[in-house]
Amino acid sequence: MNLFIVFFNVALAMLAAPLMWGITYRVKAWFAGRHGPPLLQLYYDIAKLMRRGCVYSRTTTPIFKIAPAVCLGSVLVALILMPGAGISSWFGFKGDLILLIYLLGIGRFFMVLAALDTGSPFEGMGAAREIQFAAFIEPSFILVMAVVGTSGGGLSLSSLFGGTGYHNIASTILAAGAMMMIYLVENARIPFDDPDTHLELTMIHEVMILDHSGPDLALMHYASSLKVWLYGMLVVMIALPTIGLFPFWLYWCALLVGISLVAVITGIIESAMARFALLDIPHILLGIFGMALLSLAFLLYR
Amino acid sequence: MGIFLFLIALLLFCGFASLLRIKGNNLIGIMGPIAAFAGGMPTVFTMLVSKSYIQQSINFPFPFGLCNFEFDIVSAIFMIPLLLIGMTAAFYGGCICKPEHAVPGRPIWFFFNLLMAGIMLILVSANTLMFLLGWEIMSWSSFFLICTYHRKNEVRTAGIIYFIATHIGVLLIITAFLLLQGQVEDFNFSSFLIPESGIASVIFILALIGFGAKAGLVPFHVWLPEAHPAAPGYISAVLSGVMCKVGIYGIVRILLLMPEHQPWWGWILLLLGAISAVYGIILALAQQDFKRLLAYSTVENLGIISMGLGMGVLAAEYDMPDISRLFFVGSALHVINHAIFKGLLFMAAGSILNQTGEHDLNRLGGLLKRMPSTATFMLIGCAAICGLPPFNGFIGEFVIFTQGLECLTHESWYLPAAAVLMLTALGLTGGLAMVCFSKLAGIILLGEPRSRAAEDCIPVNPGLRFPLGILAGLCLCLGIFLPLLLSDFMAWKISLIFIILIVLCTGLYFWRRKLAASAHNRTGITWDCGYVGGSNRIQYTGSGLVQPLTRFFKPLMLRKKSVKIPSGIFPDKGRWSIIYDDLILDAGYRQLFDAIKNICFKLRWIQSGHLNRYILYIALVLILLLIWELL
Amino acid sequence: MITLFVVIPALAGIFSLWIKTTVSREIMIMTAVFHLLLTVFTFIYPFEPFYNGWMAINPSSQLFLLTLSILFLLVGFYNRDYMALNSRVSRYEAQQNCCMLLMFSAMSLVILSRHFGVIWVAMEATTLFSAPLIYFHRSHTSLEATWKYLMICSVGIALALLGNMLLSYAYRASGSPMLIDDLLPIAASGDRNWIKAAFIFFIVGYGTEMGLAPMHSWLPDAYSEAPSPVSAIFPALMNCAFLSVLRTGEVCQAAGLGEFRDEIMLFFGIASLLFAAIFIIGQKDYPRMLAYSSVEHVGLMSLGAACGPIGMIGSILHMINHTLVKGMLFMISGNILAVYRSRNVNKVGGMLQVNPPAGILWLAGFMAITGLPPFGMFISKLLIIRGMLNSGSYVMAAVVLALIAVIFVGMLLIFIPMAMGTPPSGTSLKPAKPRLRWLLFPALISGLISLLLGIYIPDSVYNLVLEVSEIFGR
Amino acid sequence: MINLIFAAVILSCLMLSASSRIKTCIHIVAFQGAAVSLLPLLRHHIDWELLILALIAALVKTLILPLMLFRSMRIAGVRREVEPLISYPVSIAISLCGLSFALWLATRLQLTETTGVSHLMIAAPFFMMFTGLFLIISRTKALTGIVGYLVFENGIYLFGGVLGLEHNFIVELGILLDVLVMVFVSGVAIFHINRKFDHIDTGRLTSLSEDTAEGER
Repeated sequence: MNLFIVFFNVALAMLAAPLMWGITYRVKAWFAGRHGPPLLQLYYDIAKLMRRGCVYSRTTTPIFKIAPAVCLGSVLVALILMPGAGISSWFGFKGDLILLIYLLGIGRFFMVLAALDTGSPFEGMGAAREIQFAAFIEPSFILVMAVVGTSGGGLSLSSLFGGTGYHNIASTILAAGAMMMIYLVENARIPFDDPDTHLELTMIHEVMILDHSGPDLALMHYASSLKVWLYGMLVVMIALPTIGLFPFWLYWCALLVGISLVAVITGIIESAMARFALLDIPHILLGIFGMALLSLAFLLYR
Repeated sequence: MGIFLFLIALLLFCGFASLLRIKGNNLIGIMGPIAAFAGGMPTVFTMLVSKSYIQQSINFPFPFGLCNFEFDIVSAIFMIPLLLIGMTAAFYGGCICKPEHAVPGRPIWFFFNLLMAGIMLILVSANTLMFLLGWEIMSWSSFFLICTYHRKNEVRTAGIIYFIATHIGVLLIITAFLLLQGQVEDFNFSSFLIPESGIASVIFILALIGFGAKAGLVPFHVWLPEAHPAAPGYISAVLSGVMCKVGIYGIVRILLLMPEHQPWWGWILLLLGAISAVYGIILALAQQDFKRLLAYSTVENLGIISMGLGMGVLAAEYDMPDISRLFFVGSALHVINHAIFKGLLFMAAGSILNQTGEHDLNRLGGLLKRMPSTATFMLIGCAAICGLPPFNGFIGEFVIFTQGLECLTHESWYLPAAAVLMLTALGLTGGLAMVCFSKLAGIILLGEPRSRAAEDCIPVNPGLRFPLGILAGLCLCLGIFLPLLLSDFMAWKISLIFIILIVLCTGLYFWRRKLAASAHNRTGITWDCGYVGGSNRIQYTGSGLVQPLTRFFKPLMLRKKSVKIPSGIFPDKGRWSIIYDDLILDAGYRQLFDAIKNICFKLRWIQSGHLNRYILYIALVLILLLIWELL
Repeated sequence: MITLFVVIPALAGIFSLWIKTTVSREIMIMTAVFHLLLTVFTFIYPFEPFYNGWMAINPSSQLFLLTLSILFLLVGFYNRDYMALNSRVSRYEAQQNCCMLLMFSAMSLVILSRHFGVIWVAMEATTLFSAPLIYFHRSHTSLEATWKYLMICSVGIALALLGNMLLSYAYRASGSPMLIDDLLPIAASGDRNWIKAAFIFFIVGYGTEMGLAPMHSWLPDAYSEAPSPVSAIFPALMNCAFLSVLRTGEVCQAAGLGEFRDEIMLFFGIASLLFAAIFIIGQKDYPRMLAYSSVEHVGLMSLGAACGPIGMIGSILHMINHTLVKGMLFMISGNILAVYRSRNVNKVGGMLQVNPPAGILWLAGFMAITGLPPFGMFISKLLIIRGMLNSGSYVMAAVVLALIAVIFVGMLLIFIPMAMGTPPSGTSLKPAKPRLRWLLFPALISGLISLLLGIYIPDSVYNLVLEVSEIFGR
Repeated sequence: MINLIFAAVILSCLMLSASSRIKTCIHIVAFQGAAVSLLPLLRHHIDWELLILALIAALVKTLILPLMLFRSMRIAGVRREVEPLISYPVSIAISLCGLSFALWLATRLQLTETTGVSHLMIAAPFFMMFTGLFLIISRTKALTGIVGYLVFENGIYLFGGVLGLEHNFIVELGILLDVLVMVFVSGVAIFHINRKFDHIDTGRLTSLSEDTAEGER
């Protein structure tokens, strides 16, 4: 059964992840009163890129080619740790939430290396911002994970469902809020980064993959959409712990709906507010840390 | 037990033999550590599996008397880095054909063997005098090793700073041991009595400062960032990988010698560790000299270890024995792992310095193409030190993390608070470490070379790659198989997941290669928005990469900025450099010592050369004593 | 038979005035050898006391004699080669050898005699004979040093005489004996205040010779002005003064004034460490630096003597080590002076490059003098500190440790740049003569002995030290 | 009679600290020498040994040393003033303090059985020593330093005489001390200092010091 969970998680993610991108952009377009790209746009892009050839810079080394594989691989491995439908994954174990964070780290490490590998100042800039935000967000992420681990007991991702119901509302809300913020930061969305300004200088994630092309770019896009999915799952599970009590099929539908909801919210946020000034972001990240800490405090010292 | 005493003797012999003016004396000097590795490892492993301990006491003539020697699990754990890094470093040092500068060969091997012998003596001795003997031998031999290139001023300064730090430390350690011994006649640990709490706390504080100075815990770390760049690469590898650990060993030993701990000891260890970890990594990522960077990251890692120790003590105080045990296990794992990847990184840095002669990473770049194997090993080291799976840096931090989460469930107020502190510090450290080492790897190894020295540097000779290869291989193997040793939780899954990860990534890599091969690929220049006049100098520098962070953490560092704006009709070259220096050294200790010096100079008038005054002193002291005693 | 210790050197000294100077150097060595043999002989065959116990052999005198004669032997060899460095024989050298030998005999007398009066006479004699030695170079500064030395030390000597008077009057009831062996049994009967006053005068008086701060002020001048062989035997002079102080302290203790004595010696010990620290930091003149380090170590000795049996053992060991190491350092400093021809620290550098053996020995001497193992001073310092901690004076111990640390820093900053680095530009270096190598041998030997004392002390010697410490630290 | 002598000694010490002429100082020293060396004859039954000792002491203290001082004054051509570091009134004040200190000391050193020694008798020698030290400290010239030293050890000699320690060896030691003074007064010090420095102002012998000495010699 646990193996099934793994299978379902991975399969659903691999199928549905690029959809979220489409949803977000549809919402943004609707707000802007435009028609917007088709929902399946990202699928088309990936498929096309797969067939394209690559342009490699003379500067680059094998690192540049390894990076996409590692990014995708690490996210996939992270996905097999996720529980589902109230059941822990077969790979789950005590402390796997720490492993999850570190697995996501590998992808970032290699993406940054690939960016620096091209020797392009733009990508260096993007890398600088990316790792800076990551460094600031990591403690908050760990504290949120600590909330997850302790609320259900068992110190594992499976305890996302352990807490049956909202036994501690305040902490849950705070944790969900913090997780949502982390979701925005880690996936480089507004208000922390604007992925579709026309000038590379203002972007973080998009500028790092500036030199990737063809299948590499496809893998990168796919990996990042999977990452969105993964963080979305976390947000949903933290926000509604009771989802674990749903019957099996209902659970997956609920999950899909929930993550799409997160995507919609992302779209709304992106159209509602502008990007923060780059120098203010560290303080906001500290604010997120404060939220996480507070939720943990509510949980521990109630 | 006997084997280690024999090895100590052997090392001493090799040291002295390497001094002789005979052919191949260097070879003798190198054989010492290698033989020690060959001879010592089996015993260490038998110890680790059969968690027993050996004891032996030998009767020396005065001043030592009857000395106990003891080899238990703790010694075994700390013995592994000693033997391993000692062996590899010796091999590396032996294979350096073109030294970084003119190196006087013989003394290095003398002091190297003495250093190893001293550390081994520390690890096996259960006797104050023997311990201190080994400690001091370690201290001064390492001082002379640091001063290998003593012709250079900064090297001498570094050595002097180190020696001052270590000697003040040893004075405190001596005091701690003497207090612990109290009125007891003989110097053996076994015969010590348990001191009452007041004295015990004093002893702990003294030992903490004394050993912390060696382990490089903030604020006693100031010698590290000076000493490591000064010494040759493989020496720094030993200093950072082994000698700093001995400081930790001392703390552990003192904790073991005093069975009754107090909670606030754990708190102090934890706080010191947290401060060291965060401060160390922040300064590390601000550095431009890559050996200084590695030195500061040593501070960070020892901070992590001592955090683990502190949490262990706390957990034991709040009666969670299993968890405290696991904390100690995690620290032990990190001790071994850090020795391995830090040794690897320092030796790789040594090779790079050797080939390019550049200390400043902002002037390097593109070395992955120029010295592929060394660079690959260095890359592995960087990934490992960031604690990334599937390398060995992960497991230690993982154990400490999970136990920290366990502590959150304790009902008292203090333990969860400590755990939250530890989790935060560890998390922040992890994130910043990734910044720091993606900077190291990305700027030095990737991109285009930023200076001529980096442009035309050539691979090192195979002898220098071999030890790096060993260590890099260990990084991977230990990363995968070390979890299997942890029977406490289902850690074998970690190994499994790591293997899946590796397989998956390689699979994806080859798949995308097939895809790419099917289509037709082109190579060109990096995308530059159509800007044509580009040069390698417009690449992102390491300082630029971390600028947002250094700007954020500015208050913690001493910013030394030197600007030269080009001016005039025919302006010459302009310059702009910012160096981030250690606040604690410059604003703390330097000021203190200057103050002492000034006081002394202010009192110079006492010896003014006037005979009348001298006689006056005599008369005054006489009268004073008469009044004082006869009143 | 005992008198030979005193008579032979004296005769040799007077004799050496009339013979050829180069021969008198050999004479000095032979005297030292004879003295050493005689000392060793006392271990085998106990000499009977001389003139109802005015001079007698006991463990303390044996130990101090041993130290004295070993040092003097080494200095004798050193002196020969050192004086042979400059081609033409100085006209004052005969006088110098004579005075050294006379000083030698006077010091032996101090060590051997059991009568306070005789001890005092002998100390005065050492002062008299060492004055011309300091004046050897006949320069303004050396004259100044001599003048200060004479003035200060004769004040000290006079105070010591007063001490004698007070002591003998304290025991007027029992016919005021001056022989230690007569005094000890009846010590308790003495008049306490008089004994106290006597001890104060004694320690201030003899402390002047010994170099305890703040009576030390003659020491740096004399050390820096005297030729190196002379400076190298000064530690023995200090030992004699120390021995005299210990003997008076012995009487104090027997009179039940142990705490009083410890208090005073502690005071002087701390004061000496303090002064040494003040003047070693940033010292520019290395002989003077060595002189201040002597002040430090004398302070440590008196600290140890003030801190119970363990401390006493430590201080006796420290006495031996300090004698050897300081002698070694002065011999090397003579060598440095011969090469660099400057007493200024900044004008000396890169010895490892210019004159490697000297550089290595200089570093070894640094390790020995700062008490790093495996040199003997580590053990003695350890024991002294242990004595302080066991006697419960924690604050004092903290102060002492801090001062030791400061002094270490000061000496490190002086020694390391001298030995390491490159020779400062603009210094005219004499090409190192092969003789300079030979000059180093005595230094090497004394260094090795002190090394041996750090790792292996023969039981006989150790028992001797134990007996001595029991005598003084009862 | 004895007390008269002691009073005279004390008064002479006060005069010493006040007098501005070296000649007077030397005369006073000579007088003190006579007083302290002949004192024992007044206090004890006279035997030959004691007599001879006293005579030798008197000879040395009242004749030889003062004459040598005059001689070295001639050689060195010393000016007649003593050139004090502190003014005479202050000097007198200080020596009065010294007197009180000496008296206090005398009370501390109690004399159990009556040996005919009074507190004054203990105080006087202490006061002499104090004055001697004070002269050494407060006067610049080498010669005055030696004068001070003579006073100092006259005091010691007197102390020995007062305590009646003639019979064990102490007085001989006192005379030895004189010999020491002789040696370096005549031999080393004055002569050489005069020859080297063409002044015997020890106040100016300060090249060996820490605040100037940076080893540049």
